[in-house]
Amino acid sequence: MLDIRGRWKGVLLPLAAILALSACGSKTGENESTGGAVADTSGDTVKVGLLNSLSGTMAISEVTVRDSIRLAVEEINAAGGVLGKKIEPISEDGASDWPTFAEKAEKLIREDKVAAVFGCWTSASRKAVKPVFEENKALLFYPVQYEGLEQSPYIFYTGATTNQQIVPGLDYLKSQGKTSVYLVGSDYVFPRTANKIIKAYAAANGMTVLGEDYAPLGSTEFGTIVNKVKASKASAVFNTLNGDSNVAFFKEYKSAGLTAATMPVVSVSIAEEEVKSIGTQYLDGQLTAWNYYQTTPGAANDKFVKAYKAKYGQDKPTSDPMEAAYVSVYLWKAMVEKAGKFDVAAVKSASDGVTFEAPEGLVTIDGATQHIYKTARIGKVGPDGLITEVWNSGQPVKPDPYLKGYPWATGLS
Amino acid sequence: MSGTGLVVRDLRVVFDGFAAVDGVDLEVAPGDIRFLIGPNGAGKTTLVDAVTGLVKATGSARFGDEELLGRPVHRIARMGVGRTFQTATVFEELTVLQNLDIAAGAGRGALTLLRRRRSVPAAVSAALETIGLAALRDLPAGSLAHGQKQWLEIGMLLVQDVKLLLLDEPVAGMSHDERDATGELLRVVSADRTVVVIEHDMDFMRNFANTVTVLHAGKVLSQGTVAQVQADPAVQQVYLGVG
Amino acid sequence: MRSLSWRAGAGFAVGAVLLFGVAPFALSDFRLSLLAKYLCLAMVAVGIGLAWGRGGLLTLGQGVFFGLGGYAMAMHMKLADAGPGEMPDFMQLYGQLDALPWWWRPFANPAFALPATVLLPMLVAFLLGSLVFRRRVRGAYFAILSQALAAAMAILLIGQQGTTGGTNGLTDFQGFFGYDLDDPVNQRMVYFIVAGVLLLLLAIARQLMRSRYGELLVAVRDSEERVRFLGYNPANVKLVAYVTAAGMAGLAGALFVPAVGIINPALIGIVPSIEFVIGVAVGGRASLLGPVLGAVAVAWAKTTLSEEFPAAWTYLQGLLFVLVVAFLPGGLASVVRLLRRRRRPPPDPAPVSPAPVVAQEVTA
Amino acid sequence: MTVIVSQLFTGVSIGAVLLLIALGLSLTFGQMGVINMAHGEFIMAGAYTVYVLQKVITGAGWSLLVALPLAFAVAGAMGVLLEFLLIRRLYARPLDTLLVTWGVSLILQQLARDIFGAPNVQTRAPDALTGNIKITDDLVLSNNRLFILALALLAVVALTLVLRFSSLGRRIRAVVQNRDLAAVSGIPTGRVDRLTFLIGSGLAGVAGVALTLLGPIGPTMGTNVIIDAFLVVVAGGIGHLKGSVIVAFALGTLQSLVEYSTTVSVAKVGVFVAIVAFLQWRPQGLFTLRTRSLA
Repeated sequence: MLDIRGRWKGVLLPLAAILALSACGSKTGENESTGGAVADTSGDTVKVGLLNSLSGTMAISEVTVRDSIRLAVEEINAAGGVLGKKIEPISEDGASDWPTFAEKAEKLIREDKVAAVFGCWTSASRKAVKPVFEENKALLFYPVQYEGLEQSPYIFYTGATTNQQIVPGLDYLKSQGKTSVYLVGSDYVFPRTANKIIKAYAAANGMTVLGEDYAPLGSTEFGTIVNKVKASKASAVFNTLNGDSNVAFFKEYKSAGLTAATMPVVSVSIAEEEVKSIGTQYLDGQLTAWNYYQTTPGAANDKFVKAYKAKYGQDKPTSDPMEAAYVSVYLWKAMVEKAGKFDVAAVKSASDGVTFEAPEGLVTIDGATQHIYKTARIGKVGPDGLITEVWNSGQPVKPDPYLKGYPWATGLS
Repeated sequence: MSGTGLVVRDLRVVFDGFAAVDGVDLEVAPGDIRFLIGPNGAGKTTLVDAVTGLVKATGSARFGDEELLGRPVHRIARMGVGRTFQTATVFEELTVLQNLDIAAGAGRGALTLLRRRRSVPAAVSAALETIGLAALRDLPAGSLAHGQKQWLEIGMLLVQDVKLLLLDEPVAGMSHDERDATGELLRVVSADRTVVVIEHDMDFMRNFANTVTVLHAGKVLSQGTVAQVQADPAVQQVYLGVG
Repeated sequence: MRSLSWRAGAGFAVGAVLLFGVAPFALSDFRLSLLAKYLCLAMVAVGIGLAWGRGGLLTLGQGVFFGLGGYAMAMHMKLADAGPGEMPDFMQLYGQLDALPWWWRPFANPAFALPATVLLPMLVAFLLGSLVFRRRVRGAYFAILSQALAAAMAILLIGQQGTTGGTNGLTDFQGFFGYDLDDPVNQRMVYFIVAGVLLLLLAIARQLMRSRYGELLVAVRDSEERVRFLGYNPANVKLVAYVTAAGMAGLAGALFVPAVGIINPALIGIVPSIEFVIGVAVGGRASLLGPVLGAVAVAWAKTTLSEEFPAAWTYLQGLLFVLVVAFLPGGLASVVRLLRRRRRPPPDPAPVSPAPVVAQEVTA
Repeated sequence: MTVIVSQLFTGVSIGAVLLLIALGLSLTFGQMGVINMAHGEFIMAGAYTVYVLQKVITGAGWSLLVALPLAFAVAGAMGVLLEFLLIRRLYARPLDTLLVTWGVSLILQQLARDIFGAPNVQTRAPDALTGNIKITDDLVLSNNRLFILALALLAVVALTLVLRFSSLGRRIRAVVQNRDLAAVSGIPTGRVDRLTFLIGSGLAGVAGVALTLLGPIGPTMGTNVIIDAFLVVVAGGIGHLKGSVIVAFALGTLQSLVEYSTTVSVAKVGVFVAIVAFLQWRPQGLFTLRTRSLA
């Protein structure tokens, strides 16, 4: 028995040490204000973090976002930097893994002491890093359309919230005389929340929701779902599928004899890059809802598309999330310059009303929600693989992440 | 002579329509050393497989008062039925001592199992002496010579305290001296146990068999003492060849 | 024997000094919390080392047990954050529920939740293990089934957005049993708990490996049928190792939550489950410390390499699987053993005497 | 009624896809006991073959026809290479083969990413295969699924004929049943192993071609299907093609029917539960090869 006791000694002593130490930590709610990490802006450069998945399943999308952030950083540096300091981007790989996102966010803030972080794509990765940014009082710029119902004081949302994408998509369907929809989505938070909103909208606007189906992320077997869609005889489909599933869904859709003419599909996750990988053979004439297309007219966009293609290749399309990421860097620059310093609190309080002439048109920060005013645009996929606008909201739509301005949406959140 | 006898009645084993053992009746008296011989495919090993629960069979195989058929392998083993295999099967990465200790321990409780072995159980040291591997007890069994592995297997049956030993070609690949030693060992252990041996080696059989059963095509061809069996014309024809 | 246990005691002491005395002072808060995460992965590795290295059970579904432990802990922490009678924040947002689901309720009580982090995975492992081992589903069949289990579990969790957080998982925790997790002092405390539990699990694994049961487990791994013919039921032997490994993975998952601050289905599926295994293979599956060091080394390499060359990491990970498993099945532990042997050759193994001792013994 | 018929058709066609991806495995895993986790990447290689070929042959119909044998050759060659470099050293360690081939699959996926880019690529399907046959207004049978069903059945028939009647088939069966005896009888077991791998992996390539008609063509397409394929072979049993055939169609139908009335997630989990339950009843799969060996 002696040896057992000897062995336990090595374990028990440290455990005792833990108990002794644990007496020192603060309880929840005891001392509210720990200082948070302070960005190091003392040098002649200012560091910013780029947090995107460069490996794993999400790399496909997130690398393009990282590329457009880099483009913006280079342009700003070439024009003299921010407050006279050159931006030094530090890129980290989130590896399509949410805990890794949290870990890398912590590293960027604590070790690299960056002034702001740009990135994240999925809602799950944003949810994973949100506490890190709040705890350290650091800034994240999130460039992707998302499901709303969030308003972190340390995140700026430069992609669309639901009333800038989903609701306009529905408005468009309604204006086209579509009275019934079928909802198809991937099984995660964005489609489920979007569909909740769609159902509330439909109930208030005389539309019928004929069915609602979710496929696991990455699922590529859509025989049954398309059968159900077809049998429902809905006048349109609202599609919130993500990634690979879209390819399988549209292939199945076409072979079941369904077309854009008979039963159009409005997609909110298919941008120029995805069109390329699904194939125009299957997408011709289908609809998308975004705030930006490569074909959006305007000098700012011409410049952006030209610069992007010059840097990354003529065959590379630009898309909505890429544009929103590109814009986020410029918005941060404008906020810092308005505040006159990099300090997070100062930047935040300077944010309201900051504008930027973006490729998608004029955008303005709404300081109350930390989202931005964006113009909603419905597009149609053409045979050349480009998406052309068929409708827009006319003027930038005020962000409303909790849909408080929509009477039908009460009770949703 | 003590121990319990094996009584097999109308045993049948069918593989995909082929009757490997086709209605065998067999009685092995307590303390007997019974040799099972027969050409390849006669059903010898399948018979042993059936008795030890490895393959499904119909009929009956009783050891003492207990029916063996239909029970799981480890239950049959706990009833005192042990066997070896054509190719010596020992735990190669464990030492000789560990091999024997495991064989001795099927009845141990959870607490004993979860503790380390403090001393060598008496049965294990006795068996180590009997099979002559005491000096090699801390070597991995995998490093033993072929014959030594066979003895280790027999040693494992001894510490397991089985009453019925079923040995499948125990002297295959052994030198002449080793065979004799193995045979002597069988005599010693049969004193209070029943032993059944499958063997092809006729000299070995003549030297050490008490009784012999000849199987052919899944059926019993002949039974009796070595002399009786050797004199049986049917055996001479199908198996021993004429002469 | 005595000298061996002295060495083990010394080994544990050195480990304890490194983990408790050196690491907290040598590493920044951020690196220390990374180490805490690696040590959680190492706990899973200890269990895999036992089940796979010693028991031959290639379990490709440890993520399931890791996840069960993690979710049990996370559910408790979520409820503690929300306060008595309240629903967790994400449920209010996405759940459309009027009340807490019944299966959430017991987790409000730490006296239920804490044991559940270990016992729940063990129970699931026991049920599954009794089914498959008793029917002699083994080897590749078992590996593939355990992998499918991981896939099924992930899908199940993702599908229940309102009650499990879906792909988001559970995150954004404020406190850990009343202690503010934002406070670096408390984060350090979590690290100490993780390190202490790892040492405890190592002690348990060591006892199991060196006990008679450990020998029996190796015997089952090498020849299950032979063990059966000795009167044991190998299903029970394997079940103990499998359930123990599951408990260890559950505990690891439970500590992962306060250490890293998140648990989600992506930690449960096929890929993370098989990644647990590679660390064990690299370190040496059948050794005690090999899996721990291997798991920490692989996790560290992943963090470091994927920062610089994300593509290179995937190649390296693939190559590790191929080279280590195909050409160095004993892992790094076997290299260490080899070096040690070369440096200090053991006394010549007794010449294997072909002389039949038996003959003299018996005929005498 | 229409619903049931169209769901049954969907089920059968899911079964055909499962069968096609599992058929090669049924040979290499079922007959040789080798667990090749890189099988999914051989499927991927077959799909990329179509993509590359369409750069050369522009007619979608012709390119698909040429792709079938070419994908068989490409994936088959990869299989032979894998067998020669790694697997033949590991026949005694099936579990290690699983891990090694998993590593190979990671490397192949990353290679595909570096060669073809991380995003999915697009291929064109011939117009004849994007249409459908209309039975009634509500009941249509899509041509691509009919094509895959025909392809799967053709592959089963061809494989059965090869195994039953060719000298290669006899050798394969001999090696499966008793490797040592086959070796001493003068059968070059090494070469037979390699040929078996050629056929098994080649069938994965053919499956890859078929999958271009249904789903995405990208670096991770193989991982999406590999587990399902293994479950089919495990439940089908070792050493028999017919087990895999029956199980594939049964699982496909089960999945489509459960999916219709519940959700895809429930159906996936349901399939898993069904397989565990099934293995309780038949631990060695639907059909078993009775042998006397230990282990």
